[in-house]
Amino acid sequence: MTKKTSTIAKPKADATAARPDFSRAPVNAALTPAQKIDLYRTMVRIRRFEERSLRAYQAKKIGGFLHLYIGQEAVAVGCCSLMGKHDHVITAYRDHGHAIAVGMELNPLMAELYGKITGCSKGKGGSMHYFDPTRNFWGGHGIVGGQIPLGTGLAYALKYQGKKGAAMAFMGDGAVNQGAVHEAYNLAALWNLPVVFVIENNGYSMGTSQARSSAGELAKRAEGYDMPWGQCNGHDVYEVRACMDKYLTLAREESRPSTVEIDSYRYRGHSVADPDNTYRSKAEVEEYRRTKDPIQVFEVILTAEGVLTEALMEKIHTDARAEADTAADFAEASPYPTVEDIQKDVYWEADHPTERKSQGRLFFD
Amino acid sequence: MTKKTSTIAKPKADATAARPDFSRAPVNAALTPAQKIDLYRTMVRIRRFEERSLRAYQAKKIGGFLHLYIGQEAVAVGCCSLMGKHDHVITAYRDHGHAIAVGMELNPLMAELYGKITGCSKGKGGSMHYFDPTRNFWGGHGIVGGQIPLGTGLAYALKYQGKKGAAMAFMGDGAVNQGAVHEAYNLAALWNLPVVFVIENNGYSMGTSQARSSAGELAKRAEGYDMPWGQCNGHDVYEVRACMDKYLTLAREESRPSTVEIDSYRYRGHSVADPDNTYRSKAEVEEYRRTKDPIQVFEVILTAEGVLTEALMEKIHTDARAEADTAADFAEASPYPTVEDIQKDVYWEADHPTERKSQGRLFFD
Amino acid sequence: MPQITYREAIRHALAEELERDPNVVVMGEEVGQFHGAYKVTEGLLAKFGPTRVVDTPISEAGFIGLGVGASMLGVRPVMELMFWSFYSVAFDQILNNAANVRYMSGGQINCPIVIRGPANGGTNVGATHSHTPENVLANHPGVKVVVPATPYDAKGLLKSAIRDNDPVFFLENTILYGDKGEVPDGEIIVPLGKADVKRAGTDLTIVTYGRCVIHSLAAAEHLAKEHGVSVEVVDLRTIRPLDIDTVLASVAKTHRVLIVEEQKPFASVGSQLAFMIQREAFDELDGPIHRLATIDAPAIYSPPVETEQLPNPQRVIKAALEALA
Amino acid sequence: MPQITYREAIRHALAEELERDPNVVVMGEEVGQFHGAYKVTEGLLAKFGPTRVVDTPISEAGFIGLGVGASMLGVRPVMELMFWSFYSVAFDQILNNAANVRYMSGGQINCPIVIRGPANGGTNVGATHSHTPENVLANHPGVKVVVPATPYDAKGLLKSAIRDNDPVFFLENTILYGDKGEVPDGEIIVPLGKADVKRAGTDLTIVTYGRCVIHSLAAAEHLAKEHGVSVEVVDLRTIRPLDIDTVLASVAKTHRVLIVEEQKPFASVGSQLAFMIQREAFDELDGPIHRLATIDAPAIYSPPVETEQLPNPQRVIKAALEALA
Ligand SMILES: Cc1ncc(C[n+]2csc(CCOP(=O)(O)OP(=O)(O)O)c2C)c(N)n1
Ligand SMILES: Cc1ncc(C[n+]2csc(CCOP(=O)(O)OP(=O)(O)O)c2C)c(N)n1
Ligand SMILES: [Mg+2]
Ligand SMILES: [Mg+2]
Repeated sequence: MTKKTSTIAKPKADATAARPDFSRAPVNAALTPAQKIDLYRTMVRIRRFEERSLRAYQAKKIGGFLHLYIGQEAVAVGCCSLMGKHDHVITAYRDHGHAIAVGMELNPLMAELYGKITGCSKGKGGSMHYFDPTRNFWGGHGIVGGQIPLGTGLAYALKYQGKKGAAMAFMGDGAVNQGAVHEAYNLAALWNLPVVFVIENNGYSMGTSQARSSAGELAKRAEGYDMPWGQCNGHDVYEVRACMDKYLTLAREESRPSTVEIDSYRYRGHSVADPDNTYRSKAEVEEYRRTKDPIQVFEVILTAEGVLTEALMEKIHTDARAEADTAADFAEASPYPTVEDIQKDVYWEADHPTERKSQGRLFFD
Repeated sequence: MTKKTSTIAKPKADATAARPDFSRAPVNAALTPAQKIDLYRTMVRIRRFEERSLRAYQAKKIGGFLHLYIGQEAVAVGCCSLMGKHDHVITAYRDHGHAIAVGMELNPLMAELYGKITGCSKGKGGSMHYFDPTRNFWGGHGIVGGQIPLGTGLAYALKYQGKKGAAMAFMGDGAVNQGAVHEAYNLAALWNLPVVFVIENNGYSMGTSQARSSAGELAKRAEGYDMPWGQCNGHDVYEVRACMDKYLTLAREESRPSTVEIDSYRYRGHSVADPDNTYRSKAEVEEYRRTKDPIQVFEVILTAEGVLTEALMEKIHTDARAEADTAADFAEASPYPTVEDIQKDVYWEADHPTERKSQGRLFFD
Repeated sequence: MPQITYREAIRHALAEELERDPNVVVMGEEVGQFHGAYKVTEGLLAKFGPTRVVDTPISEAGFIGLGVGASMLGVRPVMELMFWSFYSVAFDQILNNAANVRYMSGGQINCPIVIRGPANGGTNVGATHSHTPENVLANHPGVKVVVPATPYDAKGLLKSAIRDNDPVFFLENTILYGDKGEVPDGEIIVPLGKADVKRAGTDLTIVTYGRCVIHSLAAAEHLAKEHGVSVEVVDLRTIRPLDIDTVLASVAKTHRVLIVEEQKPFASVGSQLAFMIQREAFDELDGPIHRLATIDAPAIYSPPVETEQLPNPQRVIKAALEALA
Repeated sequence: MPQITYREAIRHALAEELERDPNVVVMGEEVGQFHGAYKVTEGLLAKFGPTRVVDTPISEAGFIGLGVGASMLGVRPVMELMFWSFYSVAFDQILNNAANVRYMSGGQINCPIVIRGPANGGTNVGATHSHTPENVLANHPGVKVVVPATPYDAKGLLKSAIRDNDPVFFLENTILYGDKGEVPDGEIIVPLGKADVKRAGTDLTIVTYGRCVIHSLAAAEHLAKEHGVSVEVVDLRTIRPLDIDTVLASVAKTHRVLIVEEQKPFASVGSQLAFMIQREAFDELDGPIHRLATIDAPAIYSPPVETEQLPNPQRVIKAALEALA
């Protein structure tokens, strides 16, 4: 009953075609060499963290799902590097990249995967549910599309409180088909909320290619709500920044929402459990790795700019590996929550017994 | 926080502007005088039925909600008059017009409002839940937008069973903001299902004008799913038929879905309980009644065509009034369901005890 | 003391809390310009303006999710569901996001949201509009569930709900909106989780809440007069947290229990009460715990028949006599 | 007899019913080309083609509603929810449309739909992915709810479910998918609504279903060996319709009851069972009905801790000894 047969996705932007020089975009031209290296380092740290977590998963240190972001690093790093004090982020379950990009430390992130009390969510959330409100990072959400109304609410709160900031609400290409996303689009457009809906289009929702899941072009659906929209290449962190800067500014300055679709690709299966052999070819993955890898692409750029040397690159990778290993050691050494901890963090009131105002039983058995 | 202030809706198509002559559209040109009179009569019967039901409501013969269709008759009649054997209809709670337009008789419709066992849903559904599968009419649904996936499923079944028909799934202008509607759009477009999504745009969802509820143009959202769409004036039954014929044919012949927005207006409050004095002016209502009333508009056309005479008009109205009165008498005289009936029609199995295959208790107390 | 309606009591609570705390926002379909589908919010838009009283499109998942998100940043949204039945389209936002976000974040996030609206049958609006989801809601740890029966309780409990830092689901009743009761002017607070013995008695404990409190009181009156039976009526007021101690104290006195609830029977609030009472007061019981619930079927439309589908004073009397037999 | 897994048992039921009835369509996210998120539907696309085995977008409300609509015209959709937890975004389609359309139409419409998928905790997928909604589903008259524990039951019950003319919700368990059991080749039918005494005993009745049957059998074994206690394990298999008679017969024999369920406690299936047992067999009870449920909190991620949050053999043993005390 499907009209479109599965086709092999090709890297979407032709790498050889003439492209604008995004290094000249004001938001990139203004970067100091140190800041550029920081962007690079963050991407590398994400990748090394995830590679290390994959090994831990294979060693059965981690339970549940592990959705790796490897291949998509330029998206989270590009977007989150633009964050100011009043900018906020929310995303789906593929959240390690965003967590690191907003500045969370690797120790609590790894410990969370191990289910330890030292984890960023005290071992209660796991891989899909990283949170750090102190860094304006509101998760990590497991129900596809369910975070999008929440992100719209962050923008609502900013506007309500008169703060000049923006919310970025990330979702995958498959998530656009959830009804809640569309309800949020309409609310954001109708009420002029400062939110950027970011579609990280990695071509697949689990084993379903975009063509098999979605009619029409994804970002273009925004037009139906009179919402500005854009698309960009998510393999080049400069391009991501240049594009997102425009829409974030629109949100911050004019309180207008927008939808931005960022082309990307994941190298690993949907989650670690995905044997990844039914819906795309190894050749397709290899082609992306070879021509579009965001870390390599940025390496080439920074080397040409004279900002990155072979030695520095080496060091950054070595440090990142070491940092990930340290995180794994930290996680390993940390204690698990206890059975008593199960019923903590459920109710604010139960956690603040001296301030409790209600009476009666909160828990049942 | 709303960006748009409430404005008074104006009749949307300028009545004096030059319009195509829809009587010449093939689907109208082919009508016999008797068929034209039938269209007219059905509109009149809807109106008289509803006026009668309103009096019954005021006399406290009817409970719950009563959402009147008065003013919108040309939409249901125009659309449903195009139905062939394999065409199906589903709609929301404002369903009296569609029920009469598909050919349901007034007695069981009125009895349903009275909550009698002789009602079209045995007194179990009420005004919002008229059903007649024998006439391809699948309700009458109370949850805004909830019927739209069902209508898409009717189209799915047609395609699956290889039948050349189409489903019409009606909704209001407020319903387009429900997530389920958008999920259904995508499914219909992705799988090429023979469904026409019909937005009956009467300008308001309860007390909320279109401008206060929806960003962008309603039917145009279809574009985001690569779905054809159209708009038409719903005050002229010829225009409704001409427009819908095109999209129904697209569905039947090419199995392509579409969205059609039909401008219309309701003269009464949202439901009988709505005092109708907070969100629009009496003048606005009067302007519509004066210039756009679908029954009057068609009277003028049919009189000019020489099909309708003053005497025939009189007779049609008199007959319709009498028919509605008879229906009210029938309803009045009919018995209520019994307390035992409460637990009938819940399970197919409970209603067919000799064919029951499961065991154990189906009901609890 | 002034007599005001249940509707006014809720309105006053909203107005006072809007006044008290600039973070409070009232939001929902038709709450502003239309004055509320059931006129609960009448006058609030005029008084507080469109920033504090916000009309929404028909997008329950969207605007409730938006409220949850805004609450994480300190806004305190009080959302109206025109009918609680419409939780069906916002279930994920309510029972995954609002209920779980504190937990999944290891306690880093609060979600001080109130969702309120009517949840009842009896007005002939049919199967899809007559859900009473207090059991389904209270099944989810992380949430609080309130079902007031009187104007006083409605006002006092709603004020507590709005000041609460956890998500509170507040279930009203369209049939009670017009009921009057004594409510003092100004600040009254009824803490969540405190049951109220609405009538003292010695022969039978009726445990109930919401509109069934009214039915039970009427039945108790009749039972006293006509049957010489002394019935104690315990109004739970809050379903979660649950004041089971007040229930158990009553059972220890009467030794006979009837639960009356406007719920579909399977896995209802009454089921839970029955489990707890027999578990914690087995030796106090002189007979099985009885229950009167909605007759188990989708809500029928037919007006006179729906009255019989629901608990009503006659059905309560009959059930009470059975429980005493 | 051949030993096959629970996963294969379900797959065989699907394949046989696809073969038998051309109206049967298997539909859901990743059921086709990906072979199912849990590989339940592996091979079905190749065998039956894309008209019978249909991959959907991530639009649970949309495609389940579509299935309900198609079922009204005689298609018999067997929909996979990748997790039953995702019913949260399709609640309205499932529990208003599927559950009520027959009733609201006065019995004119049938809705022969099956919705199946896993509903369990224990695999560390967190609060939003670990719902066990059998209580919430079974609360709604009009639906049937099945929770099989063994490969044999899974196959026999699923075939009954697909042939049933009412909406049937079929709740599987990812942890059981790999469990093997004896299942004869070809046609086997287990009627809905028939409980199964999985182990006979005289001292204590454990009423349970789903994976907790496995835990309870392990506990019963241990209790027999180490404590000389004879436990009867009643597997409900179907939650609605409910075979309460088999439960009551067991209670009449043992006079002591422990309910074991992977449910959040408030208003659970166990609550309902407790109400019914004490109501209908009060005089048979030598002590209160005990219950062991999931520890009342959203599902924790931490793997070793989640094991303790759920019922497990050790917890069952402890609870059984308490119930016998
Ligand atoms: C409502 C809901 N349905 C289904 C799932 C299962 N699921 C988890 S991720 C996923 C694919 C999502 O794809 P996409 O949005 O493209 O994000 P990506 O994984 O590519 O980052 C699915 C189907 C879910 N978590 N929630
Ligand atoms: C999910 C849901 N939310 C809210 C309602 C209450 N409600 C009933 S009709 C209505 C307005 C719908 O307006 P529209 O779609 O334009 O249809 P119209 O009434 O104009 O025909 C509302 C808000 C409902 N029935 N279902
Ligand atoms: Mg994707
Ligand atoms: Mg409208």
